Amino acid sequence: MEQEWILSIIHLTSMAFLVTSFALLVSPQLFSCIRFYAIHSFLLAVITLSTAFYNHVYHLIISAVLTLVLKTIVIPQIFFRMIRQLGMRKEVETYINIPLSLLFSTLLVFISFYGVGNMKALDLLLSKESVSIAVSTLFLGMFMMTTRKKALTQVLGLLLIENGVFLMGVTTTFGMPLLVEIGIFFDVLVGAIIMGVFVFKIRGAFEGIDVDKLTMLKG
Amino acid sequence: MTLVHLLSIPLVSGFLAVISPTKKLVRLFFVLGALILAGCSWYFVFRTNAHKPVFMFSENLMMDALAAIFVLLITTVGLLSSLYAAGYLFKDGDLAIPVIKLRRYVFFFHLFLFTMLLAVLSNNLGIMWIAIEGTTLASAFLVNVDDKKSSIEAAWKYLILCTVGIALALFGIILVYYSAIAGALGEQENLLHWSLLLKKAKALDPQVMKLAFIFVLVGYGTKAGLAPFHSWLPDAHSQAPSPVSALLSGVLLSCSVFGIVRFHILTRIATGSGFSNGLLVFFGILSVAVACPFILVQADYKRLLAYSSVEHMGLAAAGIGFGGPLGIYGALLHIVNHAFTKSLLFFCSGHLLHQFQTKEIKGVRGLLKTNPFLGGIFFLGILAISGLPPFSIFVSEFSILSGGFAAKRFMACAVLLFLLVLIFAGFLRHASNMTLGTREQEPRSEKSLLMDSVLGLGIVLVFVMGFYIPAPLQSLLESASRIVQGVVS
Amino acid sequence: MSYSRFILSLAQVLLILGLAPAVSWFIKKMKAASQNRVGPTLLQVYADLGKLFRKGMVISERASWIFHGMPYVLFSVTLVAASMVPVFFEGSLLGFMGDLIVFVYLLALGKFFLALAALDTGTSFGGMGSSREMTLSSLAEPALLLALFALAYHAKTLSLEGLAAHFNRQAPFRILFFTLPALGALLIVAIAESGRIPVDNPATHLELTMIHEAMILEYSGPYLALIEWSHEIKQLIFLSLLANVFFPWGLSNAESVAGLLFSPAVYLLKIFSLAFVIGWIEILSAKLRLFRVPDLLGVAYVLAVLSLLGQLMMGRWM
Amino acid sequence: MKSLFVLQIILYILGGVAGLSFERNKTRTSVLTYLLAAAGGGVGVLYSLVALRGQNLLVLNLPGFALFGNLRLEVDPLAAFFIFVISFLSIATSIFAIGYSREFKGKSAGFLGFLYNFFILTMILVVAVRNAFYFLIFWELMSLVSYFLVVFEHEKPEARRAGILYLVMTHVGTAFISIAFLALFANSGSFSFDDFVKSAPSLSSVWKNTIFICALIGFGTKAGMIPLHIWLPEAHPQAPSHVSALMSGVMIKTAIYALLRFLFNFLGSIPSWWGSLILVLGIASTLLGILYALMEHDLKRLLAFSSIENIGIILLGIGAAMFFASSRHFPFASFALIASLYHVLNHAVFKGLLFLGAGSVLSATHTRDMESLGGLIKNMPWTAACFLVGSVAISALPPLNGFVSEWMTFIALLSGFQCEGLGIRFFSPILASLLGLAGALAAMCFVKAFGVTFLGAPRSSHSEHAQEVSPSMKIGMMILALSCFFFAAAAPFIVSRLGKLSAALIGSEVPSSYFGRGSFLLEPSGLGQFSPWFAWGVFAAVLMSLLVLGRLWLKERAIQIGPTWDCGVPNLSPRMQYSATGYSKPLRRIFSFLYQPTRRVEVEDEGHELLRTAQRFESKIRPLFEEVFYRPVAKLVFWISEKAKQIQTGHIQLYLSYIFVTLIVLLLLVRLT
Repeated sequence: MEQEWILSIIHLTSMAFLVTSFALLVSPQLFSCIRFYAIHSFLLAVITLSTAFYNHVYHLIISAVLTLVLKTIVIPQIFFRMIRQLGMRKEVETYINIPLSLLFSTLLVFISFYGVGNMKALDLLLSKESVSIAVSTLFLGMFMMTTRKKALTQVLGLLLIENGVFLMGVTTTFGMPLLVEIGIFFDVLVGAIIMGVFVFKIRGAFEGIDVDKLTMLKG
Repeated sequence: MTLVHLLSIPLVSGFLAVISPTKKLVRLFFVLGALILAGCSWYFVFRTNAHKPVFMFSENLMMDALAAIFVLLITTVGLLSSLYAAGYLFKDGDLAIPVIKLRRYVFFFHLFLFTMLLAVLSNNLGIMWIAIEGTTLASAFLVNVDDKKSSIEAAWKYLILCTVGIALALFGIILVYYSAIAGALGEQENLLHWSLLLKKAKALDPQVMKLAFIFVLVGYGTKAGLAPFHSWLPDAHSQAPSPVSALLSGVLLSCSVFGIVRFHILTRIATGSGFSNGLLVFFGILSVAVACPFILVQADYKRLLAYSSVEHMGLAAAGIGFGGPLGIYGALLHIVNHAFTKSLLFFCSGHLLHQFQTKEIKGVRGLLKTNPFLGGIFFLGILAISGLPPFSIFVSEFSILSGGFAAKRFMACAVLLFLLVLIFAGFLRHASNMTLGTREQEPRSEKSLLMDSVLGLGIVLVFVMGFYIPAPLQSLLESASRIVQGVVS
Repeated sequence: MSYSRFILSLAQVLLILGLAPAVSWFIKKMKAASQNRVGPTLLQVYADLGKLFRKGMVISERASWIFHGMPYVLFSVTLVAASMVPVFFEGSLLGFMGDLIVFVYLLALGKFFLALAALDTGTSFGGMGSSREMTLSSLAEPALLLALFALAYHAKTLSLEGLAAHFNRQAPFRILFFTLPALGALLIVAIAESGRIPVDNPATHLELTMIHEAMILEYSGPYLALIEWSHEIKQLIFLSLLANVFFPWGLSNAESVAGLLFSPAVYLLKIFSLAFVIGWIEILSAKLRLFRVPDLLGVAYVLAVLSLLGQLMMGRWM
Repeated sequence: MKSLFVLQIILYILGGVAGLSFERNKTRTSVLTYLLAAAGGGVGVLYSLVALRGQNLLVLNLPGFALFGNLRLEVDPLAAFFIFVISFLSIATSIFAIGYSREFKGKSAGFLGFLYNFFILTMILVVAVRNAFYFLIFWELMSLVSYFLVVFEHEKPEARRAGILYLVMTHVGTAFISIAFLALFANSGSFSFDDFVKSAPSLSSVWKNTIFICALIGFGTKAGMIPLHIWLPEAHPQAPSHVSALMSGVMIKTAIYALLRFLFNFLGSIPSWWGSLILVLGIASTLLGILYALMEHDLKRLLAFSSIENIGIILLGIGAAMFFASSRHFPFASFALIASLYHVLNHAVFKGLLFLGAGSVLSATHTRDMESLGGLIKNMPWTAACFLVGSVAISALPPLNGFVSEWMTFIALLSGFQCEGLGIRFFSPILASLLGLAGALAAMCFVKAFGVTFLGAPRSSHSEHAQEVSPSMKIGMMILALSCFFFAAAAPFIVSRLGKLSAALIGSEVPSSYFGRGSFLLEPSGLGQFSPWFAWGVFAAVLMSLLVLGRLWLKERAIQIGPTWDCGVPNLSPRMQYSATGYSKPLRRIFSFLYQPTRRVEVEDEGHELLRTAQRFESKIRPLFEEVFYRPVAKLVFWISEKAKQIQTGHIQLYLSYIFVTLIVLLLLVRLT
């Protein structure tokens, strides 16, 4: 009985997950971007948790909690502080305008559904669409990275990808072995921190974190 | 002694270096750590005969012949480059680097070694992933030792691109894990164990494995510098200090190739088709092709070397893709040879940079007149890297090509040969411009016996490997190539 | 080789040596006649040779042993070559020694040293002469060879004796049909080789036009005599080659005595008629520009090709 | 036997080491190295002569890489012949080098000796090795060492340029060679030559043709076959002269050796068009080679171009042999093969001699430019005499060895008379006549070379004050000069020896009585015959007697030495002589369609054109192949590279999109398969 409940929750949240990543992609404000990311991660945590209860793999709870703590609280906070310290302009500069990027991203979502959806090997999954959602999140993250100018937004895109991968992990395989899970979290955290450090370095060296300036090395 | 000891050595020495107060001590731990590590690894590998795998930590760590080769590679090149760095970075006088930075440098250097060792020694694909990600994080700081604009830029690109790649690789790993679960191969805890997966590989779902391999190929391929994912490579390699560049292109790239190979083996057995072979050959040749123009027309000699790393990784990938005893043996041998030759050349580039104070090829003229020792070694090194006998790379390249012919991939081989000739032409042009002829300006040169001896050692190694491969290494290579061929002994 | 044959072939060589000046006298005489002059008497040419032989010499101080050696080399080469061609019977003194390739290359050896000696004294004339001579003769070479090869193809042999003998066996005029072009080719080459109008003017000493004369400008006395003589011999060799290959009639095979008495007469007849032809050409035509000569030689080559083609197309035994 | 073979190798190694180990720039060192090299050559001559007989071939089987089989060295008759040529020439050059290497005082003559020894060693090994993998190694080593020799005086920019061109071209060649070998490997499953031979019948015709083409291109490049020759005239002159002698004399012949192996051992039966193709290439190389040689006034470049011509002649022989073999006229085939092998030997001798001569001139006058030479015969009589012998030999004039092999080539071509088919019957005499043209042009070329360099009046103070070279150099040249006579006289013997060899290659026993009776060389079908003995016996007799007569006669004639006649213009200066450029003017004009010469005349005068103070004349010819093919290709490659480098713009977003797009494409690929 409650299994159906949980299942429908999963379906719902993963849909919301996809929508959020769209929102993240198109939101013009840096702050809102980060907030959306927080929401995104929160939804991920929810999915994780529900999956944990749905098929009784309780170590997933740990990773759910970790997700909640790290991705919805710590990392966004770091970013907020960074923005304040760097005192950078608030809005997102992109190469292609919002409608066009919407168009592209829908295309990407389609590709991902076409590409990995209805693969008969995935039949015994509880929510088949979650794979496609994961893949599309991945694509959207990469799309974000390729079209944004600021270093920070690129990091955001990276984290988006990370989330997509993580969703994949949770929904298809009910989470990796715990050891691996922890390791992955650790890496994500360290990665984020180091990138933060480098954002500061860039700020110092190039006055501004616009990645366009980083084109001295070519040929 | 066990794998754990092996892994702990760099951590310990790195830690010691951090806490040690004086420059001398830092240097001591730096070199000593690498020395002990190398010694132990050699001892360990050749005492425990690596033909049957060694396990640790409930099979999370494993060293089979394949891993053993890479262990040797990492530790040996690590030793060489630490020796070189001991002369190169620990200079006194006006160019002296503050000790804080040196500490940081040494720490990350050893951390880097550790992560790479972990990457090749881990049987658990997840841990391998973590380790490889770790290499990126550790080496990012090594790339940017001096906070110059260019080096920050290089480090940034390196970080971003490789992290993206790694994320994709993780996706692939999850897919593998999923198909393992779907195939109900056993209890979840060790479903990521490569050795287990290898045993049960037939049961893995081919469709999913294909998908997984693609993600892994793109992901680890980014790290391995296969075209078109190589873009970070020339920047990072040219900006890093020469010992680090040596380590990066000599070993790091190979480690990621190692990762790809592990998955390639599984995929080939699972799909029972040449799918992954085809992809490897394609991307291998693509890498050589992409590297070619950049080598033909190049203004910066460190970038020149970097691109040649792209080329050689491509060759190795192609060799793996060709398969068969010749191709795979050739590819593995090629990885070894390339590691030594390329690090030698990067050491030379360190000398050059120090003597001429420029990375411009135009800036270096008449080297043979000014400094016969360096000039001679550099010239020979260039000839070696472009695959001329009697140097080692010729042997491996030739056996890769013959592997290709044995696998009936004639067009691929013809294209490869054509590209190799072009690349050779480019290298010869640059080398002849740099070394031969008469000098214009008098370069600064203070002799450092340590660094020179490293160069000498390197060229001797490259030369000797050209016509004699030590028996133990030979047998190691053979059993490794058997593993890659999927002959489960 | 039987005794009598040996004697005969020796006689042939001597005949050629003796006859050579006479032939060029004959041509001189013709020209004189055409210009209403009384030319030299026959004795005159021999007398000139003798006079030159008896004279002293003036030799450039730049001259090296090449200069001194050349006349001997030239003459001996010409002599050996001369003793390879059959004259009035099918055999020759040294015909067995080698085939027509050897013959051609012997003459080339002489020319080689001639050209060297021309450079030896370091005059601008010498250089000019030797440059032109070598150019023209090297362009004449393929025509000469190909013409001979065309004949050889017919005769299935490369030896000069063999050629003469073969064509002597054939019924007259049937052969000519094929070999006429070759005859034309060889005639042109013969003119070029013996330095006659329209290729070169033996009479002139005007620097811009002379080739052969320019080379030997520095020579005097006995050396000059040797050179002139061997030049005449060479010319005669070519004539007798033409005579015996294209008009082999009356060439005796050294068995019948009657034939032996008869054939020298026929030989003389043939030679002088050929000399008449050459003289006639010389009278009628003007000297060509240097850079027109290659065209002439080209014509010769084409003629040779034609005769070869003719034989190939019509089969060897028609 | 075997011990001698090993001994030779050891001697060369010792020589090389000696060059490095002892004090670099002392004369003693170079004397030692070159003596060792000469000794090695001597040993080589000894055992190769025995091995040429074909009984008990010597085999050395050394362990090698596991995957590629053993390093097997074997001296069968073919190898023995080439080893003989290499060793024989190397004796002379080594002795020459003892004196010549004084040139390189202070330029580490010891190192030169080291390279020199290893150069010879690699050539020997290339010829002796019996495994594709090691063949390639030695082949590349040979190129590499010779490259170092070419750039030995690398302070000269042209030397560097020549070096790059040389090594790149040979590397291209090697690529093709490797394809050929790898294809053979794919067929036979092994790298050993014996297995190649065993599995030759199982080659499909497509593969056969591919391998043939690849081998032809690869080895043709090394041999300097037109149109792959461009490196040769650049590289050979740059090396020290005793090395250029080896390069032109024997190194390019190793390519001929390998070609013979491929054609007659590895590829089984031969289609007829191969022969025709090689004939065409051969005649092209012959004519163009000598025509370009004629335009040179740099002595060593001239010699290098004439090497191209001689390779052409050799190829003519091989082509004829292949053609006859394919049409199963085995006597003719082996006769043609004998001709070409014989020419290999002869060319090695006289080209070596000429390069040594050029080296002596260079060391005496320090210039290679003929325009500033002249009159050397007075000061350097020995060198002049030797150079003259070489010139006569290379112009294929009787009675020297050059003529013998050229005669055989003529005959071999003319044997086409006997074949069926209009084509060969028509073209064989045409080819022969063209060969004749080439011979005559060669004569002109070397009249120019010898005449301008040694005769007349010195054109510069260099040549005016030149001194005769040191005894060792003289000896080196004398050896070769004498052997020019010897190899002519020994023709019947050599031909019978080569007869066995060529019969073995072609794979049909032909009685040697086909090729020679007594002192006579015969064309198998009795088309022509020639006896070198008689030829130069008679010639020498006549000449001698004439000389004696002449001396006696001239005794009582008054001979006065006077100035050269100056046609009334006072003080005839050396600059009024014909220059090398002027000498070849008529040809330049006649063959202008080929040369496309350009001339520049600068006149300085005082107001009026009649009052000339100075006049500068410059005439260039257009290097056809370079400008029509090679330079455009090189330009294209670099243009493409420049364009291709656009992908690395430095924008990280772009880099990311590469990854991105590739991933998507691959995904779709999987989906669709």
